[in-house]
Amino acid sequence: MAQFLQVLLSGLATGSIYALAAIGFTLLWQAAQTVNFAQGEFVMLPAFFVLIAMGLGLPLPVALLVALAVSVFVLGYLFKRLIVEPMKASKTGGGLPLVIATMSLAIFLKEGVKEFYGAEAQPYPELVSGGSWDVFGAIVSVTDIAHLAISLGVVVLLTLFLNRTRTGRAMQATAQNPDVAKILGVDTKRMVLYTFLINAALATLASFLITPFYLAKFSNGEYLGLIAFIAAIVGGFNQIRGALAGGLLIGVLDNMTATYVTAEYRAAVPLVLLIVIILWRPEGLLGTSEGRSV
Amino acid sequence: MKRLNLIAAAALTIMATATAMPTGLRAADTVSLPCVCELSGAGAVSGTNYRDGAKMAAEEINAAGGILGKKIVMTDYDTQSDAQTSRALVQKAIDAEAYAIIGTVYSGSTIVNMLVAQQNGVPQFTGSEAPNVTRQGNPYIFATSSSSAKGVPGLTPYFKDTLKAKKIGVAWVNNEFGKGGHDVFVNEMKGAGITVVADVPSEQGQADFAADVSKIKESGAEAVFVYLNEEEAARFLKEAKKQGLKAPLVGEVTLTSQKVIDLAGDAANGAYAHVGITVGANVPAVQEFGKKFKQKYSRDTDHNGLKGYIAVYAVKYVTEMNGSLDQEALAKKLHGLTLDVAKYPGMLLTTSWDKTGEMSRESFMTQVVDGKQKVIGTVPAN
Amino acid sequence: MAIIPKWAFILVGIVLLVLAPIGQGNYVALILCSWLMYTIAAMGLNLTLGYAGQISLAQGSFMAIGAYITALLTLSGVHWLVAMPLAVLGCFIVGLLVGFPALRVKGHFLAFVTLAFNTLVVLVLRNEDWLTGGSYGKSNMPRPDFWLFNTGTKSTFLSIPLSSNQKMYYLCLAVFIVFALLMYGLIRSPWGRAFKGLRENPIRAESLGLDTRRLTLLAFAIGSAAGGLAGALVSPVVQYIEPNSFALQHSLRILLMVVVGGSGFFFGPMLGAAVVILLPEFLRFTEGYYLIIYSGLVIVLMVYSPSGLMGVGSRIVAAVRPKRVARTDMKEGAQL
Amino acid sequence: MLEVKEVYGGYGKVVILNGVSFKIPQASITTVIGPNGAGKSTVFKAIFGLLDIHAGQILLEGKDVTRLTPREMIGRGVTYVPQGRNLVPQLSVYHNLELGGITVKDQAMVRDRIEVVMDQFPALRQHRDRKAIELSGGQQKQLEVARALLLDPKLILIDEPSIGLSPNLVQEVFRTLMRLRDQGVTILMVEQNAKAALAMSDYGLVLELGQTRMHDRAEKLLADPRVGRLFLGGHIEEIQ
Repeated sequence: MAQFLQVLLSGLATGSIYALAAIGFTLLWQAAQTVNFAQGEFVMLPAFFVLIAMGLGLPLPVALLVALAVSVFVLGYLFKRLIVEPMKASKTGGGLPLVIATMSLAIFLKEGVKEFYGAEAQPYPELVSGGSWDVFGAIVSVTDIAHLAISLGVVVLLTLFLNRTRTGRAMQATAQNPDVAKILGVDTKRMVLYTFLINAALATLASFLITPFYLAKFSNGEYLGLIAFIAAIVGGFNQIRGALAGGLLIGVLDNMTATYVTAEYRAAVPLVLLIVIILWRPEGLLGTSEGRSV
Repeated sequence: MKRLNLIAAAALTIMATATAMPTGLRAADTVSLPCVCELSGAGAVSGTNYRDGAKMAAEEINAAGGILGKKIVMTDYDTQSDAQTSRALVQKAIDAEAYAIIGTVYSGSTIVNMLVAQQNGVPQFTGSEAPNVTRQGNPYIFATSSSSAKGVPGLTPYFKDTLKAKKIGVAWVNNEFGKGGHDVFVNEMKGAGITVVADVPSEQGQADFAADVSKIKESGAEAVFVYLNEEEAARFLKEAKKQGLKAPLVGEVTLTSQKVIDLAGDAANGAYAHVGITVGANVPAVQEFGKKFKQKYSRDTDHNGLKGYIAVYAVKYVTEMNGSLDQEALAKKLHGLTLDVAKYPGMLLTTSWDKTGEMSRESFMTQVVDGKQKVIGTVPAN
Repeated sequence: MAIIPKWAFILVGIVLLVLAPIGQGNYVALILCSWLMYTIAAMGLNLTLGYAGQISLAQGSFMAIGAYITALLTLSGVHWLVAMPLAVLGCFIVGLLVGFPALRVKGHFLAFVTLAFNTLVVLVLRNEDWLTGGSYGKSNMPRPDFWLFNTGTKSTFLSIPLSSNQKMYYLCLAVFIVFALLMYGLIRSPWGRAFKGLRENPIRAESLGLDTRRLTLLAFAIGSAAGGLAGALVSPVVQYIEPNSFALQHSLRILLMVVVGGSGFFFGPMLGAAVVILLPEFLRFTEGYYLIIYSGLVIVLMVYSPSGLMGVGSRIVAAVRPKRVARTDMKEGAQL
Repeated sequence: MLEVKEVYGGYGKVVILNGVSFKIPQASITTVIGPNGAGKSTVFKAIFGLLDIHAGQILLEGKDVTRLTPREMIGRGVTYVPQGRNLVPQLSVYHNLELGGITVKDQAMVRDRIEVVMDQFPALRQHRDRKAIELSGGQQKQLEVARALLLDPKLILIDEPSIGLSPNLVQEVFRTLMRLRDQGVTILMVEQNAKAALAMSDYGLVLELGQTRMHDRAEKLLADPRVGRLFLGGHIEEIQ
């Protein structure tokens, strides 16, 4: 029982961070039909901005803010402006070539960090630290709880923003029916830009939360990107709560499998889940088949 | 469009032919010791340290007159941590008249490319520690540190007599490096009458060790053997601390390395490891090496730097013993040879090779105390 | 340009390919081998992607299946000439099994399913040691002996010394030429035209009575079989296989070859494979930076010419002959 | 009220409009008819700023509005209801209506207008908080028209309002449009169901190959045998 609880809670804490990356992934897909294969690297990179900022002598909170600003600019604005926008504008660029471009971007970011910062894993400061509690025999750290709370809080805020504000609803309109959004006078370009900025901010937050465990390393994005991708599809590609559920589910399932079923095949579980979902319910667990379909 | 296709095809055939430019011939007054290493990709840290250690040795030797009066030329070949690339590069290095190959560090790569060196009769000094590298009956392969087949048995008396463990857990990384160590370890425990109660493989690059630690904790293991790469070891230590795992954690080589200590912070305190050679060893020559390395490259090295360093010195000493640049003689001479550090200071420690190319020398038991690796005992060469 | 017939280009190409490794070292022969092997795998993927319009991210795993089947058979004494067709057939069948359910659902789902499939294959290869040797892999596969032409040993031919690697190159070249001819025949056949119709206008293809799902499945399975053929060559050329050499990133690499070369162009994969395999050789002097430069170049290429290098070529042709300017943007505009 | 003068335009280099010209008076309904590919919908896009205009001029109440953006056209009192699905499926009826006023800063005004519009379409008030996707086809079209009316426009461009609706609902939509005309709104409409549309229109406009072929009172066009043969498909059946 204690073990079950332990594994469950740890899985939820990790899963909540996967969810952040998965939500960004989903948003980009909805608003710009961009399957971002560099999503994992988008989570890897901001941690290095923090390390660079701290290397310049800035205290941690300032370094975090600087990293957030730089990430939102580079991974949000520049990504859209320099890569996605020109490709979307051309006749054939939106589909496969964009996929290839984001895959190359993943290599570019990864190798760039390795060459200019270093190949070794770097220690990374914890955002939230503190003791731990004993919950019915399971050890739960304050950090775990904080992760879960921060991730859920962000999801709630984001949902509120999208549903309760005019800008949020204009973003939904842009994602669900861009042509109509345009003729209603919605500044669709700006809404798409907002989506890119939000995605970058979510990835940055995920980076801040997960790097203390992962440790800052150039190759961190490989696994994270894949998980974000799977979580988004499993949960439902066109739903924020779908991506949240997908992330949590994979976090928990991964740990449960390793504990009770097989450690050798733990990595297979999300993949099998992905295949089953695609064949059985392609719109995802919580996804809707209306609106944009994949 | 069809025409275009054809032109493109023709053009690239020419390009392919042009790539195939003959590589320059070796000038007769130098010794080529190419370094085929993991300079990029997942193994970049180990590979780069190995290369830089080797480079440092080569520069020292050249400054002192070279090998048999000939200067060492060391060319880098980056395997990108990919086995098939490494094979092609060893071939390339041999095409360019390599005297001996320095590298590779990844066991998965060495297993592949050592065949090429063997076919061409070129001695190879690998940084790999998987036992199956030296078990292939390849007369040209030489280890630069004890493989886990030698290192892990060194731990057995420690578990049996010092820790007096009856039940033991093992956490290992499920790749050729981890599997090698794991297999040797499980075998050793069986021989020593110790039960392995938790056998937990993990993925390379795995981030969440909650399940792994929890399984070991539940199993009631009295000690844990941790055979993981550095980052994973650090993550494991952090999770073990969080879950309050009380059993002593004992590793081979990596667990008490400076990198793991940096990454894991206080979670590393108390961890034990058996290390073949370490900059922290209480041996003046080794400490001197650590200082020189830091001065030259402004960073610390792990044991891979030491391995690359002694590889090049071994080539020098044995070649000069033979008196000629004869590859076959070099390989023959090394088998069963012991280089005494008193006579051959570049070896840093007295080192011997057996008939399979496996090496052996004095090794150390270490523990992390207050964020520093401390040598707590010496394990004699076996 | 029109004066020179196209078979002359092909003939010159083949002569150059035959001459390529002569007088070169073993390393060059190996690189050229891997260029041809990857070209075969990429041409297979090109059928799935460029002609049938489906993204597959599992070409690496089909190479793995082909390579392991060949390795296990040849290590147990079966001749390569027997093992190779079995490897190809095996991949064809697995391709059908994977493609059949995945193609029931539309869109990019084949891409997602194949992505997962690739990693699953790697996991199985690593964990089932009893069959595959686990993470140690399989090594020392024999190179085939064709009686008069034993690829496993050195010999001389017309007083030209041929190393074992060079002979393997000629084996790869022979397989490649036969394969390319078969592919060409396939694309020229009614089937091939149907594939093209499928990509350009699936709805129209359907209305013409083509069973689009069956055709796509067939294209995918044939593409997978080509991956198996490439794998059947990897086994004797590299003489060592292990699961990680066929991980997802290698599938991505093959995909990159197809797209960089220009998907849907017959010789595109050849060019793409050359860029992916040979370009690093040219960029080696940049040391650690070459992957950065390389990935940067691919991004620029994709942004500038989404249809790959072949697309750059046709742009240049279009610039020389302005009357061929395509009616661009029409498709996009019509969606409004 | 609206004047289109010799407009040439298309997408990029592809030319679809080849010098379209016409003028429509205030508070009238004009139906545009023509064969497929004649450029009917394209004219709407040209007016609403969704097309590259190569030459020509568009005047609204005497002022040049050529090449204004959709946002600016909305500001000038023009709304556009394109063909097909024009709703945001996952948003509620209320929020779909509200999007019609996205360009307006004054939120209180938009809220008031939503109430006014919902008075005109009681079904929408009834389903106020349901998702647009959950409405019936007729209700969806009502919602689109209602949204187009939100900002009290002077000119409505409406493309194929009858598609996918039952004959009863078509009549309902047409009645709505007539009511709007009586309130002083100018309506320009493309309609496949040309006969019924012309019957309720004031003017008719025949386009072919991106040019104006005929432009006259609707009843004259209805009576014209050429128009009947060419575009009012029903005639052929009658002949047979």
